[in-house]
Formats: sequence, structure tokens, C-alpha cells
Amino acid sequence: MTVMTYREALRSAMADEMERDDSVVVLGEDIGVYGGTHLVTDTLLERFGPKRVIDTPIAEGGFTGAAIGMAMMGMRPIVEMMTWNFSFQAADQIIQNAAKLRYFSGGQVSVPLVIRGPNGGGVQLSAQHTHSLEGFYGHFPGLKVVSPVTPADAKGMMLEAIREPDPVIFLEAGALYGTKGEVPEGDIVVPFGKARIAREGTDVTLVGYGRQVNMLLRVADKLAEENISAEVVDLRSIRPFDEQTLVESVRKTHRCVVVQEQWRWFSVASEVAAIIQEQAFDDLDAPVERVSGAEAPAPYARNLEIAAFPNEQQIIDAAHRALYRKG
Amino acid sequence: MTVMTYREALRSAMADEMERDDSVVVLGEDIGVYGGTHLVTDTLLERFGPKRVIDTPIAEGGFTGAAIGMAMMGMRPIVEMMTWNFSFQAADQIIQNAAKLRYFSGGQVSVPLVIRGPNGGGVQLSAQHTHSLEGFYGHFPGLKVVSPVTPADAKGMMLEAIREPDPVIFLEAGALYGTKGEVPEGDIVVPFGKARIAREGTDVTLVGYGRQVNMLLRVADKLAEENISAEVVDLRSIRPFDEQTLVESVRKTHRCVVVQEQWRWFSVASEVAAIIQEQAFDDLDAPVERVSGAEAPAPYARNLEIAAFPNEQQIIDAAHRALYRKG
Amino acid sequence: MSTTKGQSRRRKASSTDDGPVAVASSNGAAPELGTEVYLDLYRKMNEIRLFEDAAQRGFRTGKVGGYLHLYSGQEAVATGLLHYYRDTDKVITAYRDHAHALLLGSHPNAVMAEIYGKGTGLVKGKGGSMHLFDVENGLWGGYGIVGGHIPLGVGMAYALRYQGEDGIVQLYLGDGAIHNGAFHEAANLAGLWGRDGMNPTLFVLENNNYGMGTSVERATAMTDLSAKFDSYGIEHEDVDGMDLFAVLDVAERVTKMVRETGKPYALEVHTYRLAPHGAADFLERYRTKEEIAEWRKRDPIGIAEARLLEMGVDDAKLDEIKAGARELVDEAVRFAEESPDPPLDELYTDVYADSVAADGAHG
Amino acid sequence: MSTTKGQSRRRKASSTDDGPVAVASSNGAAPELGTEVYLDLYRKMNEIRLFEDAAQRGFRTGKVGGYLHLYSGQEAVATGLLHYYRDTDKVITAYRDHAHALLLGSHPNAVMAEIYGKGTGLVKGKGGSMHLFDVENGLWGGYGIVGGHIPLGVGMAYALRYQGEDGIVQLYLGDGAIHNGAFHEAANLAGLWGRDGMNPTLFVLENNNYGMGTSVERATAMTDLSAKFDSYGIEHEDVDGMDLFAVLDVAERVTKMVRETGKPYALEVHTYRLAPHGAADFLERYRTKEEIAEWRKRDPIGIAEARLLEMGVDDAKLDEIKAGARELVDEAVRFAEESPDPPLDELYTDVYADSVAADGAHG
Ligand SMILES: Cc1ncc(C[n+]2csc(CCOP(=O)(O)OP(=O)(O)O)c2C)c(N)n1
Ligand SMILES: Cc1ncc(C[n+]2csc(CCOP(=O)(O)OP(=O)(O)O)c2C)c(N)n1
Ligand SMILES: [Mg+2]
Ligand SMILES: [Mg+2]
Repeated sequence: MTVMTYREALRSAMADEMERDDSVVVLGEDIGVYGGTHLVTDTLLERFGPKRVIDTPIAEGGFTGAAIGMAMMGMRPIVEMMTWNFSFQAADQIIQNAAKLRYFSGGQVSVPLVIRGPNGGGVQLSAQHTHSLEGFYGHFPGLKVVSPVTPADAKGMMLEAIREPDPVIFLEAGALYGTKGEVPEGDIVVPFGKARIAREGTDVTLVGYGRQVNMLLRVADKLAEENISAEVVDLRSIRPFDEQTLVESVRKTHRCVVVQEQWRWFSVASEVAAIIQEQAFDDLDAPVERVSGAEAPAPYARNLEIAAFPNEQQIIDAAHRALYRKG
Repeated sequence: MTVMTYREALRSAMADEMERDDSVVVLGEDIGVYGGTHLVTDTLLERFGPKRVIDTPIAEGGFTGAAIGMAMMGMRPIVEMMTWNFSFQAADQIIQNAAKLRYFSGGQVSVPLVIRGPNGGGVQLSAQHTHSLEGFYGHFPGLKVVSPVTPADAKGMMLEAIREPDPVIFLEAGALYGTKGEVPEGDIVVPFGKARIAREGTDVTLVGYGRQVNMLLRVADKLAEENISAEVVDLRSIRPFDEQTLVESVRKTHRCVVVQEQWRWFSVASEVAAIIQEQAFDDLDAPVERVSGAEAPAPYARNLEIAAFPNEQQIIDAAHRALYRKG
Repeated sequence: MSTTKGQSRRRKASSTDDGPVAVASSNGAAPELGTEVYLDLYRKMNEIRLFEDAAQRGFRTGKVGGYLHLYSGQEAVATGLLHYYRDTDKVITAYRDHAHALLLGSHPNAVMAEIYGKGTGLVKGKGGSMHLFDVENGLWGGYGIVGGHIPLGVGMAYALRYQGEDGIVQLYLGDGAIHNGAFHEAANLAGLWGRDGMNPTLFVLENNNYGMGTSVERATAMTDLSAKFDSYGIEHEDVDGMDLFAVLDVAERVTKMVRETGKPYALEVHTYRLAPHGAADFLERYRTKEEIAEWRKRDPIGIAEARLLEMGVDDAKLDEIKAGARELVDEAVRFAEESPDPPLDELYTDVYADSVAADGAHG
Repeated sequence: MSTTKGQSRRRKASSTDDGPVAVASSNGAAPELGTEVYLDLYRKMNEIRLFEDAAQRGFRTGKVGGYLHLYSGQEAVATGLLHYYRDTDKVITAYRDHAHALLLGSHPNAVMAEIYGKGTGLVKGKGGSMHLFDVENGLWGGYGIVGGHIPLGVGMAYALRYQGEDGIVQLYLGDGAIHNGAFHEAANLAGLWGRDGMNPTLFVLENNNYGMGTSVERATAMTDLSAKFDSYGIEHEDVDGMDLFAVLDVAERVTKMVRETGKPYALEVHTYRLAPHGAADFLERYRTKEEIAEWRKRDPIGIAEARLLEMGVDDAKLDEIKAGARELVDEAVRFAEESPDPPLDELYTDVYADSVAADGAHG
């Protein structure tokens, strides 16, 4: 075990794979000379040179498409989206080419591509720079979508992502780059499609992913003070999705609160509720409670922004409703 | 009442509004000289001239963005997406500008824009040309998303869309352009946010929108032969969404099957199931059943394509499950 | 500032001021390939034309569905350029892709079967007319979104040099695609990477004067399309795409140059679509019968025929070739019609590398 | 084919071969506006500079959050161009927008309050530094996605003529944005619509030589950025953006021309960002201290000062102006700091025209 930040965990996974495999390259805006606007790729240019650490012009569609072309040829490009908010300019390349090439080529072409970058809210980044796109990309067959929260998962899932034969949408918790955590030594791949029980409990299941998981753990502590035993499920992987772990937890607790920063409509929380009522209908003692971001573009003012993101009290209230408690 | 096709209904709504209001213009690819690849805009160029019926180069992002700029200035542009499959190239303009401008301008700017075109599968259009994007766009606050199925709704909702002060994603049932139906005379606006009971029933609620509604009505006939009384709810408007009509129906029937052509994950059907279990938990006698398109990019071969779209038997089986019948 | 200073980098050699028809033809300046080779290329052009006619019949008779875009009239372009295809090369184009597959050596039976949506098709009936892939033979698709394939081709060219291959990418695009942002972003990357010899992309701009129903003049105020490559420091020239010999002449030189320099280069090939845009484009209000008739006089097959006769080839030989082509195409149609549909479980394969993933629930 | 034939349409007058610094300055060729006007513009430049310094302090002290992009070094550009703003004109730019708001007459208090995220801000604290709007005064934003605002500006220009207004759109973009597909698609539309006099767009390409940390040379192989407008039949010229008088000179002429012709025109304004890219760009590895020092010698405020002294203005006058500017900015900071946060219910307004819509459930 070594302690490293979420940022360092991502970097060490990329560096390890670049050492191991020449076909791995990184490309994106200001990832080289500048060091990466979030310093995730810092030092990689010095270590691997400009043919493998490629600074690009501001053309998300163009360089994402070029990376798809590289991947088709057997390279393993890692594209940095400076932030996922810019990926709408690359949506056509990601959805129409990366996700579907294997299929419409009748299996002749693989796209072993990773697109990574910070996802979710920051501090006052306002409307155009605040999105949580798990459901947005998770909707499309052909893509894999993951969202790690711990440095250990950040490294393990990045290792897996780079080795995947299919395109991976790697949604980093931008707000957590600086947070530290223990990371196992060596080549510790974390497979996709396996949720993580972040805390065991018996009375209510709290479901989330990305930075919400940390909030859920704090909420679980508070609920414990009321003698409510909350189980926290970290989905980790949005597509493929681990229905089994989720359903088993709810079969045990009979109650569920799902939390997300993204908007409510047609979202991950909608799917979680749908899955649970499908597969644990008779075990459910209360409706699945959803806590989502406010139904508005992200505001700039800090007080409005704080009100727009899910907070601990909302989750506690939801848990109380699920438990039919006045709280 | 006059009988007209879905195509004619759309055209007459646009023509009526263009007659009434000079600020209404239409722009898109091959909508003028060519007559529109689906002939929806046919004859408009002759009637209103090239300044109001604007043929554009193949640049969805560019002309959609330009239309947003026109709308900001008080014009009421109608953008034709030749098909919605091409809108991924305009996703940044639609999601980052059209949906959010009113908000991040502090209410100083309105975007009275309609983006319309055929949505959903056709016949062997294959992977890049087959998408149902209700949930994809419906996720974003600031957008309105509608999906009419009858010629009457096509006209009435298009009239409403053009008069809306906010951007409207108008998803036409491309497969139904040629279908005829009765359309009331005159200025018959169909407001958004109001679902339609397409058929009354008591035993199970069948929910859909767009061309699926026609299939649901056929299924309802077949179920009637088994003495199962099915109620068919046509959502019509995806955002705003009419939760009340949906929930009231399920409170009455205690069972629900929701059908969509789009993929299952993080979709309209997910949301429908989530809403019902939230608001009709105690009224529900069985899990909400979801019938969605196959989890694969659309295949070309006709036999595979037919297998990929939802079909009557799948819906009948789902209804039987919801009714705990062997069928 | 820059070395190019924005003045056109068109090779004066084949520069032209007076539109497609007037682009200097080769007048026998074609490389000395010998009559056998010319006859072989003539055969290929005939096979393509007849193949497209047969596909069109399939569509008209309801045996072929979806979108169907024919190459009729543009045969000399791909036939001339792909004559210089080498094993390490890659070819990528849009949806008007039947000819490219046939020329690269895909079996006509498999190509027709794909268009018919059969399990014996080139991509198992899963892609159709717009998505032909034959990676073994260098064809990397086959794409339906205008502009969308262009960045892919530029990335493939980078990969070739990164992997130490001496191949080049022949990247085909239409006059309509050049107004799409994807083209401009990709061309800029090609020029940038080409500075280090990392982008052997040959852009083949097939200017048939229409993007569906929109003429070049109605799509841009600057109609000298090849000059748009100046913005990216990519040299370019124009060539008459109706004259196989003119195309061969240029193709030999520029494929060699791109291969050696690792820098991108662009050809604007002036050609014409004698067929409708797609099989469903029946009105063709955007052009006149007279215009089509004018261009028929420059039918690439007719031009090649005339040149071959000049070379002393006799009619009988040409008829024999045409007959052979017809047989080949008839056989392809028969094969396609008799082939079985794909097995239903193909619906869920090829979504992910491990087809278990096909239900979307497991990776 | 086209009339432009791809050769650069740069007005020879101010053409330049030797990079920004060498772009011909006006050397007093400025229009005779009179000392009072020059002093007023000098005041505005000082207000902008001090305003940006204050915003930067707010960020450093944690009172300002989000992204913060300063205009310091580029003052002469917007100051000179917006001097020719007319009531019917519209202005649109990216996120480096404080100066544009101040120059168009937005109250400095409201602008600073917006940056502080207060309810008294220009857009009620909902947009922040990157999203300044003051439609009354002609400012139509304020956008954060590179390239994304360019098509909007072109559509606005169409609307102006469609509605019979004689205004023009001043559309500002950076050297980094020009590589984005949105620019190319929009510029092509501008050129196309401009043929019919339907696109009075003045493109103001602010070339400060960096897109965040990427220099022009590292972003494209063809670094003569204004020449990229040739692809769209849009005429253009270069101007020294550090010299207010050079900008004024060109601005008077080209705003008039665009207004009269209804055709787009492009200025490549050579300038330099003396501040970091954003307030959070502290390393600046991509440029040297020496380079910055070199450019400081051409600080637009310094250049203007020198010219004013030549004109016989005395130091005292200039000091007096600077002092006034400081007071104005101090007041803006005080106002911003003392202003209240927006009321919480503002979270749900302005999502749709009828704010009931804010819960996303009703239209
Ligand atoms: C992004 C996008 N927009 C629109 C279309 C519909 N469409 C298909 S082909 C075509 C015309 C393309 O013209 P061009 O690039 O000149 O190629 P050509 O058909 O002449 O070979 C259009 C508009 C599409 N496939 N993709
Ligand atoms: C589509 C997109 N990609 C990346 C970014 C991040 N970003 C913000 S500003 C900027 C640089 C823009 O440079 P330029 O256009 O020259 O404007 P300048 O900052 O020099 O004024 C980048 C890359 C963004 N906002 N949008
Ligand atoms: Mg064409
Ligand atoms: Mg810049």
C-alpha cells in the first residue's frame, strides 16, 4: 500500500501502461508542455516524448476522431477531455463512430480507446462547465462508462480501461483530484461491472457513484447516530452495470435511496429505481427515493450552486421517508 | 375536420405560422430547391422565398448555432434536421447554448427555436441512422421535447412549438410521414405537458409515445380478445412530462407496461417506472414492465432489424406478466 | 508569420481556372502501363457500372432496402487512384463505397450480399451499403455521417507512421463534406502532424458538384474547394476525374510523394454523379436533364473506350470485356438473392468484444 | 470556378509578413478624434486594467470563484473597435469579456458584482465572469465553450438585416478558437449569406498567440490566421492590437464598410495577454519571463501614454485620469463585496420563460 492522491493514481496507471505497452499514447489540449490543466498528465511529456504525449488544437471532435482512427489501427490512445463539458463537440465521434464501429464493421474493427477527464460540478464553474454525463453516455450500447471515487479505484479502473478492447468513457471526480487514499502496489486491475459495498448496513441502502459516495458515507455515520444502519453501494461502473449487488443489498435492507449530481430526468437514478422495482418488487417496503441535482442549468453564485447540488440533509430526509420515520 | 397526412399536417402548421408571423423562417439541408428529403418543407420555398426558406451547407452545428443567434434576436427559426441522427454534430449548440442561454444571461435572452426532423427507426437505415433521442435531449433543463403520433397532434404541437418562447426538440415519427388522419380546422394548438388517453381501459396501462402508440392500440385490440381491458397512454410530450395522467391511469389499473424504441438504459421507460413506483407504490400490483429496443446498434439486415425493434408479442407477454397470467 | 502566407499552394502544373470540364486532361500523358493494364482497369470500371445498375434494380424491385448511393459516373476516380494502392495502405471513404470495395479486391458476391442484407455479406449483413469494411484488403469503411470519417482517416495515417509502416491513407470525401467542421479540424491536425512526417494522408476530394441537392455554388462563397486546404498548409492540385488516364498520371506521382514525405496532400477530382444522389432521389429538381446529358458525353467509361480504340484495341475486345463484367455481376446478384439472412443471434454479437455484453448489462 | 481562386484576399494596405510586433502601426494616422476623445479612451483602458487587477485580487483572496479570464494587455483592441459601436450594433465574445461590458456601458459595479456572484450582478449572479450579458447596451455574451458562440454571432448578423436594421455584429474570437469546427462552419455561412448582403459580421480575431498554453505555431501548420478567412470569401487585414491609434484607424473604416455592404469582414488583431490565461494559470510553463517582459514594452497603455504626451498632454492630466479610474474600481469592489447573495429562489427562475418550469416537470 502507498498513499497517493486521486490525481497521482490516474497518472501512475497511465505511466505504468505506457511503460508496458508502446501502443499507449495520450492526446488532448495542453496535456504536455502545460502539464495538463489539472496536472493529471504532468511529467508524461518529459518521460515519453511528443509522439506519445500529443498536445492538440482546440478541436474536441477532430482529435477524438483521430484517436478513434489510431485505436482502429491497434494503438491504445487515451484522450484527455480537459473537462467533459467539452465532449459535446465530440459527441458525434463518440456516439456514431467509437460506440458503433465494431458493430457496423461486422466485428472487423476494434476501438480500444479511453476518453478521460473531470466530470461533475466544481466550484462556481457555472452552466456550461458543470455536467454529470454518466447517463448521457451510458445510454449507448458499445460504450463502457465508469466513475471511480477512491484513488485505489482510480488506478485500478484506469489500468482496466486502457486494456479494454472497447471504448471507455472514464468519468473522473474532478472535485477529488487532490484527495488522498491508499493504493495497493503493483498491477491491481479493477474489473468493470462490479459495484463495491463501501459500507455494510441492514436498514437502508444508499446508492451512488463518484464523489457522492463520500457524502453517502458521511450520511451513514449520521444515520448511525439515530441507530439507522445504512449500507452504502458505490456503483463504480455505470455501463456495464452491476444489477446483482444492488438488488441483493435492497433485498436485505428493503429500502433504497439513490443519489446523483446529474439531473433527475432519464438518468442513472431513474434506472436504479426501475431495476429495483423490477427485481426486488416484493422485498421493497417503500418507494426508492431519488435525490438529484436541481432541475436548472448550474448557477454561478456559490449559494445557488450549493443549493443545486444534492446535500446531506436531503439524503437524510429521503432515508427517513424510506424508513417512514419523522426524523 | 380534414384528412391529411402527418407530413401535410406538419407543413400546414409551418405554413400557417409563416403566413401569420414574418419572424418565422425555416433552415436546413435541401429543404428548399430539393423540396426536403422527406418533402415536409415542399413548396415552402416557392411560397415564402429564399430569405425565409434557407438551404444550408452540411454543417449541423453551424446552422443550428446560427438559428440560435436568429432566435436570440427575436426571430422564430425552425431548423430541419434532415434526420435526428445528424444532431450529434449540433449537440454542443443545442445543449450548451440553446438550453442554457436564458439561464446564464440572467433571463435577458430567449431562444424561441424549433428543431424538427424524423426520429426513430426506418427500414434498414442501420447503425448510424437509427436513433430515438427522447431521453437524450429530455435530460436537459431548458429544452422542451415532444413526440407526436397523430397528424392532429403533429399540427397542433407544431403550432405550439413555433409559438413557444423556449427551444423545442420536435421529434417526428419518421416512419409515419405518409399516414393519414383527421385534423381539426383552424388554429388548434395542442399544449405541451399533457398526455393523451388514446384508449380507455381498466386492467393494465400501456404507455408509449411516437409510432409505438399505434402498436399499443393494436395490442390493446388483441388483449381485448382475451378480455383484458388495456388503457393506452400516449405521452406526447417528454419534457415537460405529464406525471399526473400517467399516475392516475396506473392508480386505476394497478399495472403498467411501458414501451419505447430507444435503448433501455437511462431512458424514458426508466423514468416512467421510477415515477410510478414513487407515486403509485401502494396501488401497484406488479412491477412496471419495460419493453425497449435491443441493446445493440441498429443492424442493417431486415430480419435483425425487426428483431431489434419492440414488437406486439413482447408487449403482450409483458402485459401477461404484469397480470400474472400465463397468456 | 507562416511560410505559406495563404497564397494557394496548388501545384501550378495542373492548376485550372475554368471549372471541372476544362481541367487539363492527360492527352496520353498517362504513365506507360501498357494495354493489358489499361484493359484491366477498363474492365473494372465496367464491373462497377454494371454492379451499381444491378444494385439499383435490386432497390427498385424492393429486394434492397435502406440507403443506396451509387458511384456511376465517378468510376475513373477510385479506379485510377487505387491502382496505386499498396499492401500497407489504408482506404477510408463515406457511404458511396461500393467501388472502393470492388477495386480493393472484395468479392463482388460478398459486396452484393451485403447490400441485400444477407449473412454472407462483407460485414455479415450488419452494415449494409453504407458500411462496407474489408480490413484484410485495406478497406476501413464505409461511413454514413458526412464529415465523420475524416478525423478517423487522419488518425489512421498517424498510426501508420507511429507503427513504422510505409503505407498511406487514401481518404475520400465529397464536396459537401468540406463545409463540415469535422473536415476542418481533421485537416488542421493532418497539416500539423505532417510537419513531422507523421501524416501520410492523401485527401481525395471527389467534387461531383453536388452535396445531395445542393450545388457547390449554393454551399459556399469560395468555390475553389481545393484551395481550402491552404488553411492547413496542405499542398493540392486539381485533376479531371472523368479521364482515367489523367487520374492515373497524377495518382502515380502523388501516392509516391505522400508515401515518401509522410505529409498530407490533397487532390480535388472534378467528376460527376450520373446517378441520383441516392436510389430514393427521384425528383432531381436541383439539376436539369440537359446538364446530365452534357456530362454523359464525358462518361469516364466512354472516354476510356475512345482512348483504347485510339491505342488500337478493337471493338470485339471491349465487347468481350463488357460481357465478362455482366456475367460477374449477374453471378453476384444470384449469390446475394440465394444467400440466407444472417442468423438472429448476430443481433447481439459485435457490440462489445465479448458478446455477452450485448445485453448491455455485462461488460 | 470561384472569383477568389484561393489567393489571399488580405487588403494589401495593411498586409504583413513579419509577425505581430512588426505590423505597421498607425504613426499618428489615427482619425482626428481630438485629444478629449483620446483621453477618454485612455481613461477606459486604465479602468479596464485596474478592474482586472482588482478581480484578480478578489480571486487570490478567495472572494471570487470559478474561472476568471483577464483582458490585461489586450485593452486597445476592444477599446478601439467599440469606439465605433452604434446603437443598432451587437457584440458577442467568449469568456474574456469584462472589457467589452465596461466599454459598452455596463456599470462597473454590476460587472464586478457578477464576478463576485452577487444578486446585484449584471446577470443576477447566475452567469459569472464568463457569461456577461447586457442586451440593453449591445452585449449579447459572454460564452464559455471555445468556438461555440461564433455561429450565434453569424445568425445574429443575419437577423439584423432580416429585420431591416443597419447594425453590425462585432464578433470576437481567439487564435485558439479558429481551429475549432464551429468557426469554420460559421465563417462559411457568413461568407455565403454575405453574398446577398445578409451578413454584416465583423470578425475580430484577437491573436494573443496562445490558446491557453498552446502557441499558434503548435496549433496549426498554417500560422497566417487571417488567411484562413480566404476559404470563405471573406476579406481581411491585420492590425497591431497594442496600438490604440492603429486600431481606431482600421476600426473606423471597416465598421463603416461592413455596415454599408452587409458583407462579413475579418480583422486579425495582433495582441498579447500580459495576464495568465486564467487566474488559476500560475505555472505558465508555455512562455518565458523574457517573452512577457518583451511584450510589456509594448503595453497598450504605455504606447497610448507616449502618444498622448507627444500630443502635448501633461503628466498631471494622465495621473488625474489614473486616479479617477482607481476610484471607480475601488467603488466597484466595495459595491460587490457589500452586495447580497442572490435570493435562493433565483435557482429556479430563467430555466424556461415561465419559471414554474424550473422543476422540470411542467412547461
Ligand atoms: C452530418 C450529416 N448531415 C447530413 C447527412 C445527409 N446526407 C447524406 S449524403 C449527403 C450529401 C453529401 O454530399 P457530398 O459530401 O458531396 O458527397 P456525395 O454524396 O456527392 O458523394 C447528405 C447531406 C449526413 N449523412 N450526415
Ligand atoms: C470546446 C472547448 N475546449 C476547451 C476549452 C478550455 N479552454 C478555455 S479557454 C481555452 C483557450 C482558448 O484560446 P483562445 O481562443 O486563443 O482565446 P484566449 O484565451 O487566448 O482569449 C481553452 C482551451 C473550452 N472552454 N471549450
Ligand atoms: Mg458531392
Ligand atoms: Mg489566444
